[in-house]
Amino acid sequence: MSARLQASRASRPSDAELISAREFLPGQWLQTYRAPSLAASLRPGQYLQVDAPIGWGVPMRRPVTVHSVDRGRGEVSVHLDSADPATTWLSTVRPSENVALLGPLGRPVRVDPRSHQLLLIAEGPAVAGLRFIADEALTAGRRVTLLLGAHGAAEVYPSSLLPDEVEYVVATDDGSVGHVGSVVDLVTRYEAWADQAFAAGPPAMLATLARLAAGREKRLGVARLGRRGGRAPARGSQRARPRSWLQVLLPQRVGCALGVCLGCVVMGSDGPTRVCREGPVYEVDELTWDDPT
Amino acid sequence: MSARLQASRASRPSDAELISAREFLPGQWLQTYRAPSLAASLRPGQYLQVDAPIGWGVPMRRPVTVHSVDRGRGEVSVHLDSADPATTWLSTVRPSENVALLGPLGRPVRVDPRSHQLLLIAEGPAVAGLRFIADEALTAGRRVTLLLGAHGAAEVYPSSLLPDEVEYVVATDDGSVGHVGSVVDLVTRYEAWADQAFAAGPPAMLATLARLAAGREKRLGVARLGRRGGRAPARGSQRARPRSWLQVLLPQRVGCALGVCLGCVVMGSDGPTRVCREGPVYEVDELTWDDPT
Amino acid sequence: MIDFLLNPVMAAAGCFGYGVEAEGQVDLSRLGAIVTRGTTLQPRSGAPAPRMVEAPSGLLHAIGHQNPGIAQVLERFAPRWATWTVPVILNLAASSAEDFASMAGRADVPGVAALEIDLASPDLARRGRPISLDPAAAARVTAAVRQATDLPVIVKLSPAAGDVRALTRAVVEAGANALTCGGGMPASGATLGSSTGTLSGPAIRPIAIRMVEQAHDAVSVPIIGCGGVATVADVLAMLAAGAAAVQIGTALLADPTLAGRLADELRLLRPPV
Amino acid sequence: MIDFLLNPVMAAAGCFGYGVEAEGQVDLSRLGAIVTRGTTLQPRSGAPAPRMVEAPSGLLHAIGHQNPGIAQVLERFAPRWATWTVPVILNLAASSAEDFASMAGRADVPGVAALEIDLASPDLARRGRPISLDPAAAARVTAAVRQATDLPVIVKLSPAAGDVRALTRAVVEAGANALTCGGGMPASGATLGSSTGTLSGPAIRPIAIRMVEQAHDAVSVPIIGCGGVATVADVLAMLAAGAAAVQIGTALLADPTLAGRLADELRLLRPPV
Ligand SMILES: Cc1cc2nc3c(=O)[nH]c(=O)nc-3n(C[C@H](O)[C@H](O)[C@H](O)COP(=O)(O)OP(=O)(O)OC[C@H]3O[C@@H](n4cnc5c(N)ncnc54)[C@H](O)[C@@H]3O)c2cc1C
Ligand SMILES: Cc1cc2nc3c(=O)[nH]c(=O)nc-3n(C[C@H](O)[C@H](O)[C@H](O)COP(=O)(O)OP(=O)(O)OC[C@H]3O[C@@H](n4cnc5c(N)ncnc54)[C@H](O)[C@@H]3O)c2cc1C
Ligand SMILES: Cc1cc2nc3c(=O)[nH]c(=O)nc-3n(C[C@H](O)[C@H](O)[C@H](O)COP(=O)(O)O)c2cc1C
Ligand SMILES: Cc1cc2nc3c(=O)[nH]c(=O)nc-3n(C[C@H](O)[C@H](O)[C@H](O)COP(=O)(O)O)c2cc1C
Ligand code: FES
Ligand code: FES
Repeated sequence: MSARLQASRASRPSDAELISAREFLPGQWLQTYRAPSLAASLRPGQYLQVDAPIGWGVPMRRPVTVHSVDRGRGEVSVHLDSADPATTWLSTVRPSENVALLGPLGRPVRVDPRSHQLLLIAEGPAVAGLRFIADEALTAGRRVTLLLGAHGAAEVYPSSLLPDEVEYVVATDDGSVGHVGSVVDLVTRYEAWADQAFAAGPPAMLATLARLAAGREKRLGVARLGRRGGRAPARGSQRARPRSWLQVLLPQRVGCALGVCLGCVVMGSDGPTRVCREGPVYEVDELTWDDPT
Repeated sequence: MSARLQASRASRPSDAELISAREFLPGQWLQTYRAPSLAASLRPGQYLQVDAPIGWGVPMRRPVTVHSVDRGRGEVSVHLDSADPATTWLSTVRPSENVALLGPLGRPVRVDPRSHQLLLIAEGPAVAGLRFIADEALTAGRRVTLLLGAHGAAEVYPSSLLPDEVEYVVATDDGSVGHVGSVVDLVTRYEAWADQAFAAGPPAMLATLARLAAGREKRLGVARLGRRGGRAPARGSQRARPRSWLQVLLPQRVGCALGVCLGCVVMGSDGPTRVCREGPVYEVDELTWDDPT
Repeated sequence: MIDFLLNPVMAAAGCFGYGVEAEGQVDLSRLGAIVTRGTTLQPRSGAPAPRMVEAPSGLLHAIGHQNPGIAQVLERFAPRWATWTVPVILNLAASSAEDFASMAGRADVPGVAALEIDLASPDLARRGRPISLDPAAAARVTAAVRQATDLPVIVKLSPAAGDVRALTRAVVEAGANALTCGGGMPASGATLGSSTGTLSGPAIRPIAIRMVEQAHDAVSVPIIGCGGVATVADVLAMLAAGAAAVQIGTALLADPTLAGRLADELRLLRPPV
Repeated sequence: MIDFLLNPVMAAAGCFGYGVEAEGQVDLSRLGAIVTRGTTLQPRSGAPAPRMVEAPSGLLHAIGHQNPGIAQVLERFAPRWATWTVPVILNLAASSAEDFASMAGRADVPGVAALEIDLASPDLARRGRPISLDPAAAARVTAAVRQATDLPVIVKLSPAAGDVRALTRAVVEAGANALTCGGGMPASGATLGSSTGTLSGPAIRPIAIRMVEQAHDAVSVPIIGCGGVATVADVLAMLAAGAAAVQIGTALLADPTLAGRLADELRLLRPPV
């Protein structure tokens, strides 16, 4: 049985009890649920879905971003940032109430065992989806730098939510904190340092990073991991993923999350790919970036 | 300016704070709101509307039945009994949260100053809409008898929610409490005693009562109030209402509650009548009972 | 052609009565225009109850054109309309070109700014099929009305035709000065007192927007988008699809002040030049 | 004619893939039947993203018939279907009678219980107007498919035609054994990667129910109601309107086990005799 089928069979709704909720930035919420089996099985990059009750006018399930996982306590924190009805419904859940969380869904990020230095790159609220990667990497003894772009100080993910060990560098459009300008400007400073990079943000930002990554090998002379020998898998193939320098968390509307409706499909370099199953994490070369959404 | 226009101008949404909520029977809720201006202006038979937020898939406002009013404390209690999305939304409101209650809406019951003995007749959860009539009548020194029909003991409105002074007689279909059979059977025992009667329930039950009321004058020889002289207004006219023996609270779907959409209209003996404005309280003869809904 | 509008947001037919009902409660001067309830040649007492039931994100209704008839409407309400700054568009409903023309012939009185011809009505000449399903029938009615009046003629088409391009071309050639694209979708009357109902509200918005796109593609008269508009984002979506103005129907039932508020919000987003 | 159904609740086209995707997670034997994703003569890579966006109580989508083509489908999936108790109905999409007939001619293989012919596709012979808007075009396609196969032929019509009576008569005369009435409504693609989308889900349920009423009125073959069915009450409403069976589409995306559960609930309410 393929890894994909196994993953899908493991995806069952878990009854999760809300423990706490806080609005850490205007319109951005973290909710923490007690969900031991999810906490044990979720891996960074995977997502969950919730199903708003009938009557909310929401016929589809809603993808929910995992912020962090506390395996010891059996707790999962999710990030809510949009004002759509399903998210609004989820935000009306009160502590001690239960919600069915479906997951783990999708394929996780793949961190090469030889990678010691990880670069995380985010623009806007999507940063919440990188936090879990940082946690796992630190546990495994890796070094982590997080680059964040935001419009202004009011939208900057609070450093208090990050482990101390993460090097955190911020860029704002209005220059109210950190570097003035785009987070992409910061990336070139770290591209030599980083063994692998993981990015989350709007499609246009991911496309810019993809172009940047394509020039990296040339700029640095040779890819760091490629050097270490062995026959390299074909670029753009799924086997290449663990060896690629840049992986992206692709935002896309997800419907069935089961792989049947083809509503989440984007064009990949190998043909159409289902973000709900083959994604949401992609190695940059697996996607075509002319039409990034 | 007509009384009707005045009433409509007074109908503005009031910001009401939820104080408490309890499920007094399975699926039946009482919510108490702090709403001083509503408490001061509402009269028995009038109703309120709420507007569920966008995202609940409920494009219309929802009529809400007033259960009781505490003028001294400035509190209004409403009754929720159905499982539609708007009611479900209202039941998610928590104490100390605010809701916009639109009202008072519609025309109240009219109690003749000469009436000393009032008969209230209800079938099912609609009884909640009669409680306010009972309270006001007792305050004015009248005697009140409430006849209630229900399927079985589990659905009987608790006598603990009624003032002690109300004579409370129950009929159940399964005979689990009180009289076995329909509440309509009980009415003939009280029709001679009562100066006026007020009924709430499903359209079919109201139609049966209407037929019963039509035969009452003949059975009793003469109508009690008719005796006392003066030129009687034409039967079925609105002026006849305060003098009629039976008034009904007509259940009907209400849309705009402003009188513009004509969605709530039923056929009256004088032509179409808008339940949201001319109702929801009608003197039996104002309506045609062949097609009661 | 629709320069008489005060702004692009108006009240849709049937959802604001004859305007007079709301006069005390709603600031009418903030509306772009008011479209009246559907008015017929003879008085009508309307459809049996229940006339209205909610559907998912929509309203299913069958009102049956209850109205006092055109003579009464013009006598009782037009003088009042003539005193308002907000233009009033008289919505007419009939089942034959003759009845439409006969009403149109009398309606050019002070207080009536334009006519809206509702073609969703059943066509007596075609065994009750809605007039607006047939381009030729729709053109015949439009031409008859055009002949009978000098008032601007807005033709209201329903999205039921599936592809409205031929229809819009036919009515524009027949003399329509503007089109209202949207209206409700014919739907089951099983939960109503009538055999057929009309579905309106947010549920049909994506269908109505497509209709506006098709009409904009086919003809060059101004298009009024109608169907499920409830927020300023919906207004902008209609304008982006090619509408010159919008009508608000179902959403006004829940909040009769909404159209005025949306007009104000729109002004802030797109200041007049 | 549709006695091969195990029960009256089936999965609608496009919302359950080819059945095989869900095999491990859903008890397929509880379904009345599975209708496959729309399958075309040649492989198609489908429409650009975004393909799907929510609308009020509905789903707006443009998938563009992504599928591996009929040859691959029959080769890869039919042998698996042949091992199941649940009947599989192969949904076919094409833009000409010839393509439909060519696919139908090959499809009579073990594992395929019936064909469902989706007439919502654009008609190449009529400048891309959906085939199902024109009774003559729909009849032509139906007759061609009827000639090409001995399998039961279910013709799927969309409610876009406004009044589907003439259409249903035409396809039944041309040999359709059953009709699927519902499908989605054409709607704006402004928020999608395609110019036009299809609206499905509870929003269109009252429209789909009316379509079933009209078809039931016009023809006597079994009617499969489709559009917005999400609860057992919706199933009953479809049956009351004249449907012999129902299909569940959008609601399956949120819960792929729903069709099986509704079939069970229905059995409790209406025990088989
Ligand atoms: C794993 C994963 C997690 C995601 N988590 C989030 C998240 O936490 N917050 C977020 O905003 N986006 C999230 N997305 C992205 C999301 O699915 C959409 O791509 C995104 O919301 C579209 O953004 P937009 O600016 O185009 O919004 P618009 O397209 O303008 O949004 C339109 C509306 O679509 C509605 N909608 C319907 N279905 C969905 C759906 N499946 N997802 C999102 N919105 C939907 C919402 O009401 C939304 O307001 C996630 C995607 C994936 C794959
Ligand atoms: C003053 C007043 C107060 C009322 N209070 C209540 C009440 O507290 N509880 C109650 O059940 N009925 C109430 N009604 C009656 C209500 O408006 C409908 O007539 C009644 O719900 C229809 O019942 P039904 O059995 O036909 O339900 P159905 O017609 O089967 O209900 C169908 C669905 O319609 C929906 N619905 C949509 N709009 C409305 C609406 N305006 N009112 C009710 N349901 C709506 C609900 O989702 C409901 O589940 C009230 C009516 C008036 C005039
Ligand atoms: C209660 C009600 C009554 C209506 N009456 C009429 C009418 O008399 N004439 C008409 O042309 N349209 C009538 N309509 C249709 C609306 O004008 C509007 O075209 C339709 O409801 C779609 O817009 P909406 O989704 O904003 O409601 C009515 C709609 C409703 C809800
Ligand atoms: C994502 C998606 C894909 C669909 N693909 C097809 C298809 O390929 N062929 C077809 O005939 N119908 C297709 N449909 C239409 C459904 O089969 C169904 O007729 C329609 O969605 C209405 O039913 P519903 O409201 O239950 O979804 C699709 C619907 C959805 C939501
Ligand atoms: S969401 Fe249905 S295939 Fe991906
Ligand atoms: S609810 Fe609109 S007129 Fe009564």
